[in-house]
Amino acid sequence: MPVMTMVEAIRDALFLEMERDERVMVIGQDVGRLGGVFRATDGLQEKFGEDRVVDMPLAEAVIAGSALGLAVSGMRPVAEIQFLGFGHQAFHQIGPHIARMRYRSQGRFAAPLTIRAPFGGLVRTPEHHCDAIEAQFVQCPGLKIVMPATAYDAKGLLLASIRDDDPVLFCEPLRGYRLIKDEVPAGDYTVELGKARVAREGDDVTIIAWSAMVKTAEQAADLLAEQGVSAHVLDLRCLVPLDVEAIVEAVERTGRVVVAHEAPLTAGFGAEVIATINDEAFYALEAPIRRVTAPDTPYPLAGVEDFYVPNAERIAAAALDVVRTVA
Amino acid sequence: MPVMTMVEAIRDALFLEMERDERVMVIGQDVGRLGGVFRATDGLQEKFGEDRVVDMPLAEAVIAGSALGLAVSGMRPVAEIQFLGFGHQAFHQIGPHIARMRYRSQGRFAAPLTIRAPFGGLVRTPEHHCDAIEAQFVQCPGLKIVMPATAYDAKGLLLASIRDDDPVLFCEPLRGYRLIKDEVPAGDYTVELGKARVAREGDDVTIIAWSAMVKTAEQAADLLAEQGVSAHVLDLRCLVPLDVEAIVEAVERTGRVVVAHEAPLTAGFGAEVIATINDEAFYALEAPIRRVTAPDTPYPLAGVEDFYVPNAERIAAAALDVVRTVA
Amino acid sequence: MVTLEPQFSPTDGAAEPYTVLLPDGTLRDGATPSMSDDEVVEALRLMLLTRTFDDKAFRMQRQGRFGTFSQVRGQEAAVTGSAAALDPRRDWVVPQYRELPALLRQGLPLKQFILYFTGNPAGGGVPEGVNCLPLNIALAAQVPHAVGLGWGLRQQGSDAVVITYFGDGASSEGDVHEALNLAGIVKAPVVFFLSNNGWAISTPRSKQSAARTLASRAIGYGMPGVVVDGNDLLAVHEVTAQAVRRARAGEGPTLIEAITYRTGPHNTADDPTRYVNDEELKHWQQLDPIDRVRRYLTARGRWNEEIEAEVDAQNKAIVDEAFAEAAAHPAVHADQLFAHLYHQFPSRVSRQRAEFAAHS
Amino acid sequence: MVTLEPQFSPTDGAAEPYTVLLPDGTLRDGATPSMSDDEVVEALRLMLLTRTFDDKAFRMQRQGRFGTFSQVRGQEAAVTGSAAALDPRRDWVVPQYRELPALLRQGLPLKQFILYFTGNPAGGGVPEGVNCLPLNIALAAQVPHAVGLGWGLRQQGSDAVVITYFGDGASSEGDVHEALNLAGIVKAPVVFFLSNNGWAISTPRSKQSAARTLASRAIGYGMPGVVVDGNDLLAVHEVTAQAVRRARAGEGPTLIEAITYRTGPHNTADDPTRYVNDEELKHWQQLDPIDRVRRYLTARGRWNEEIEAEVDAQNKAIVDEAFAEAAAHPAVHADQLFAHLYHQFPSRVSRQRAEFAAHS
Ligand SMILES: Cc1ncc(C[n+]2csc(CCOP(=O)(O)OP(=O)(O)O)c2C)c(N)n1
Ligand SMILES: Cc1ncc(C[n+]2csc(CCOP(=O)(O)OP(=O)(O)O)c2C)c(N)n1
Ligand SMILES: [Mg+2]
Ligand SMILES: [Mg+2]
Repeated sequence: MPVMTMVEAIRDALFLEMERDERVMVIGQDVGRLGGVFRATDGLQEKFGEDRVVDMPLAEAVIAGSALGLAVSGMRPVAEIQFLGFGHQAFHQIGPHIARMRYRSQGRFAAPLTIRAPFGGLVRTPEHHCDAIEAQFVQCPGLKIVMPATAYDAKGLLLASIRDDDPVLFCEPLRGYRLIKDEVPAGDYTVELGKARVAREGDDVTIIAWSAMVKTAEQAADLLAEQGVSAHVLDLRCLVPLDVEAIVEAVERTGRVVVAHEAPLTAGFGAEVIATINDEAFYALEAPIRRVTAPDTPYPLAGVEDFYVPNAERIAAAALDVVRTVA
Repeated sequence: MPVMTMVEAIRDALFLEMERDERVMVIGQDVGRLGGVFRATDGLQEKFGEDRVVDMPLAEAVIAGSALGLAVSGMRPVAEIQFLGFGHQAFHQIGPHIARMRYRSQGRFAAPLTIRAPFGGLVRTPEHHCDAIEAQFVQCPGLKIVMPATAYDAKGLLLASIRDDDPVLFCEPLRGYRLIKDEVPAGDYTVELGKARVAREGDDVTIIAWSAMVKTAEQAADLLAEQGVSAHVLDLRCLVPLDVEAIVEAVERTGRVVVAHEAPLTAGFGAEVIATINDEAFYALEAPIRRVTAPDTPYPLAGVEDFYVPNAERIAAAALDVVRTVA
Repeated sequence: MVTLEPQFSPTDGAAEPYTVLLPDGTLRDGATPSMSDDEVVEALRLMLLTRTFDDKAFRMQRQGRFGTFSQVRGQEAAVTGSAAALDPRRDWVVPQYRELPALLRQGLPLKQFILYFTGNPAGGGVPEGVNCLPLNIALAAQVPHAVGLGWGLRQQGSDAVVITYFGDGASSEGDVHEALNLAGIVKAPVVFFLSNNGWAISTPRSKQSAARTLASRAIGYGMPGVVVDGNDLLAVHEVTAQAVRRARAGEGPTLIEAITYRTGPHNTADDPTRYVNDEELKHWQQLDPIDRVRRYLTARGRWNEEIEAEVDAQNKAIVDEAFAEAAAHPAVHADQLFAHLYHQFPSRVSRQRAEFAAHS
Repeated sequence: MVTLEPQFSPTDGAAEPYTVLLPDGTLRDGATPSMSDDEVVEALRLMLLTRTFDDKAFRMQRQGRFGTFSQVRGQEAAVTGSAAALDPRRDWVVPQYRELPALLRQGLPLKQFILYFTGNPAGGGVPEGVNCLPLNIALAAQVPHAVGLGWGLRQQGSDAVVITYFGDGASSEGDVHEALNLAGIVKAPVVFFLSNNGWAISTPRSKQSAARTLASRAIGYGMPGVVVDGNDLLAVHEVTAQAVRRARAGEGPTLIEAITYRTGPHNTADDPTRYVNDEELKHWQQLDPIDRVRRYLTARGRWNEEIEAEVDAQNKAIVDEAFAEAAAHPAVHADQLFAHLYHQFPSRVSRQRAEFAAHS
């Protein structure tokens, strides 16, 4: 099977789906001639023309809002927000409108559209470009939120997202575009939305993560293995739908849990993971869950980002603490 | 002491502070001539003039964004967003700019401004007007979020917010404007930001809430009292700064906890409350915490809102469950 | 040093609104009506119907039997004249919330509108075949939707045109700018119909913008801009029909500003006596758009008191029946919190749905 | 039926940019320069300084010793000429990110700019007394800030003027619309300086808007709009000086569109060969704004090769020293994640701060 980087896998999915379904359009800033600032859409305009691959004006709200109109008209837009941090500019379109079109119109209209947006740090990008604001979008009922961690998943989840009849916010790990590489089948396949993935099996502690942080969790698992601790790594893949069953299973297996994310601690999605475990698997817990996250501060300038983003050592240290906790 | 409704208390605070500090301006849609759609700013323009009480164009982003500029210039703007649901339109100003001005400029500039916004349901308002999206703003480091539940607190917390050198999102419970009434001293006083309030003392179960839901929690406590259950009601007052100590104290006191909020379950601030308890008071828990919230659906049209918003019965039932849980 | 005067000056935005039908019901010199007498009669019936509805619904609201809503009172010609320029079978209406005549003409059952404002989620539904988007309360958010809709229809080979309505207040939102700009670029077949009714709740047009006219903004998006007397059914129809033709022919969007006036309160929760000037209100009441059409048709022998009485009786019956149908609609139930939210529900939401069903 | 042609047409937005200094370095017939020769020399030194900086910083970036940044290359006259119209002691600059000459003229130490782009949070700091807001990366968000700042200063009795810079790309954002509109209403003392450099990364101006000029949008906000040759230092200075005078006199804001060209890549991460047309680039390189001023001053006996060499040496020394100062700045440390975030820190954040201090 060919090995692809994540950005190649994403591009591959877009090619395939534009070929298969002529309702698919790709719109966004610099997605056409340039092929995207990270080349995720490279070659698409050449192949599918300027009508289907559209360089949009610099205006996130109308990129999202017109995507909704396109979807209502019968198209299947894949809209790129150049960086998730600029998703705030489109928030009033995404939460109250895109997510609710089906509901508000009592099923007459739908919003089968995908918003792609890269996020996350450690690649020395300017301010705002790295902000991990995924949790802010979780409370937008009607919206699904997809967070691939591997190239394989990026392709399969993106194909599933575009085909999904509900709107999807598809968040791509910026630093994974070139760094994440794995085997990706050539043709068509989908990965079901809402099914978590066991990235690594283990028995002593579960590390729950998503997107680029899964790799870091696996590195932490390596460190833990050196100390004789067997870590189970659960890649959520989607924040919505959340795979509650997979979480419960993992918690029951290990009794001890760490959640890791790139966003600040307070009100990060880690809080929901803990609350969900409290709801569904409280008695399986043998120790408090530990959150390993950024501090409650903005994503900083590049010079100090290495202090900010959780690394494998911090995750491993927290996991060790959790494992060693005696109630 | 005079009894005031919450909206009177808010107006009183605005009058006092505009009188005391001529840097204070009140800006927003319909805040001037009309005195606000809920009369929160009634009479201010007459008293302080059109320069200090300004009817703004219908544009939330520039209401927030120009408030930041005003604050940098040396003013102390109190900007009204007519309904918190339309805070999304200003999100990109509030999170990345207002909250970060001090940080980004390394302390050279600050954003001593207050954004007032009513929210919450059960008063038959149109769509979006009721959306309880407070949790979405929690992950904006640099911002404080204040949620008064009584008229007394509304006045004291608003005065404290306007005087605070950090930006504050001040969320007012729409249905409390006239329904919430209590004793409010006539002159100047402040209520410290970040200190929770014990709304009712009890020993069997703690109900944690904020804003209008505190009243509902107290009603639930009444219902519980009829069943011989003594409920402790903790009013968080602020989501940021969060009074972690008060939460720990309440959890340690009762060992059993219910969190109630008007927002949907998933990624609501209730999740953070549970996560905080997991972090800080895990071993004090004698049963899983219960969340009593709206379902994971949008705030609906008025005809079905009574099904949507948690009521005292639902909170009491959950509390009873928690109390009766035997580990 | 004073050589380089700005090329663009505020006064470049000034324009007299177009008129065809004068307040006294006669045609402006040299004007030919763009609507046949039959069409005008049809339009008048619709205008009267919505006024009948506005009156009844307002009374019902006062009795606690109807929700907060905004009347179209005073703006009937602007909404009706523009909607009359559409072909309801292929063209689309993307409304704000004050455009009942346009929705009715597109075929929306009045019952749906009533259900919506009695707070029944079913009221958000738009029957299959009716080319309207749901009402939009979050101001200006609908304008980008209209652009996408028009663009997408054209992309699929249709010659459909989309009209979107928004107020003078809504025009200040960033969404309108972004949408007009995109429409200019992709030549979206969209008519942007700005109902300048003088107010955004209590905020007068003069405080909404320093622009002489809002239609002058069209220049900055590379599209034509028109200012029209919004209380003049025929002028509104004519400029809209032209814009529709341009859009249908692939020549792109038009921005139309209709100068009209909200002669009622903003909505049933509003008290305009706090801010509306009496003189101004009286002035505009005298320019009532319905009276004008009545005079016109009367002079042409197509309207008289009998017809008026008959239409009034019919309209009352239509409105009563719609209220009756709405009242007969199945009662609201908790499952409506969930219905239609997803095509495929996340299991957690399905579980909540089952719990709610069990408890109510 | 064709009587009611739109009052506003796309072509109403067309305008020839103003020029004073022609590409060959001579003055346009009848033009008087608004800057003294001394001022022009000062401006040229500043333009050259930023070009020296751009070159060095670009090389450093390629060596991995400097961060991603955007050069001002090709746009030096637009930024310098406009900034030269300000009084740095009372007037304010609210930048996007491509306005180094304006920041330097206001008094920002070059070291700060370097620190920012080496990723040191300290680089965001603006020394007391320097009237600039921090760089702004989130496009257009700064434009509302500028309006509030100008409005607030006036409110406090100051006659200060605020200039804010934004690009042709940024001009499409809703924030710009909302800010221009508010400024028109409150007559904020703001100069909106739109640097139309032909590109927003790879998106050409022609795909950014169908408007003939972006300055024509001023009409729709009730303010004057000016289109100026952005590669003409003297024309830019003159129109900006006029706008500053108007603002200072309480006559309100102006929108200036400077037509210029980004002759380098968007930033150090960009590869413009994928989208920039060679001919077009060459055309604009021949219109280099620095060459033009050099010719002008040479003809006036105020510039020659010796002076150039001397200034170049001085500039190199200034830039080297600034880089050296930045390099000598205390190393970054984890506490910078927290510093200055709050006036009064929530205890939870203080605790995190202490934990981070303990672990690093
Ligand atoms: C984004 C947003 N902000 C604020 C409101 C509250 N609001 C409802 S109607 C209204 C005034 C609307 O004025 P205009 O657009 O002129 O429409 P009109 O009511 O005059 O028809 C306001 C401020 C809203 N619904 N949406
Ligand atoms: C709100 C926002 N959206 C997208 C981006 C990503 N981005 C950075 S620069 C740029 C182009 C800016 O073009 P323009 O405003 O013309 O300024 P220029 O770079 O040409 O000076 C884009 C799209 C951003 N920084 N902010
Ligand atoms: Mg209006
Ligand atoms: Mg540009």
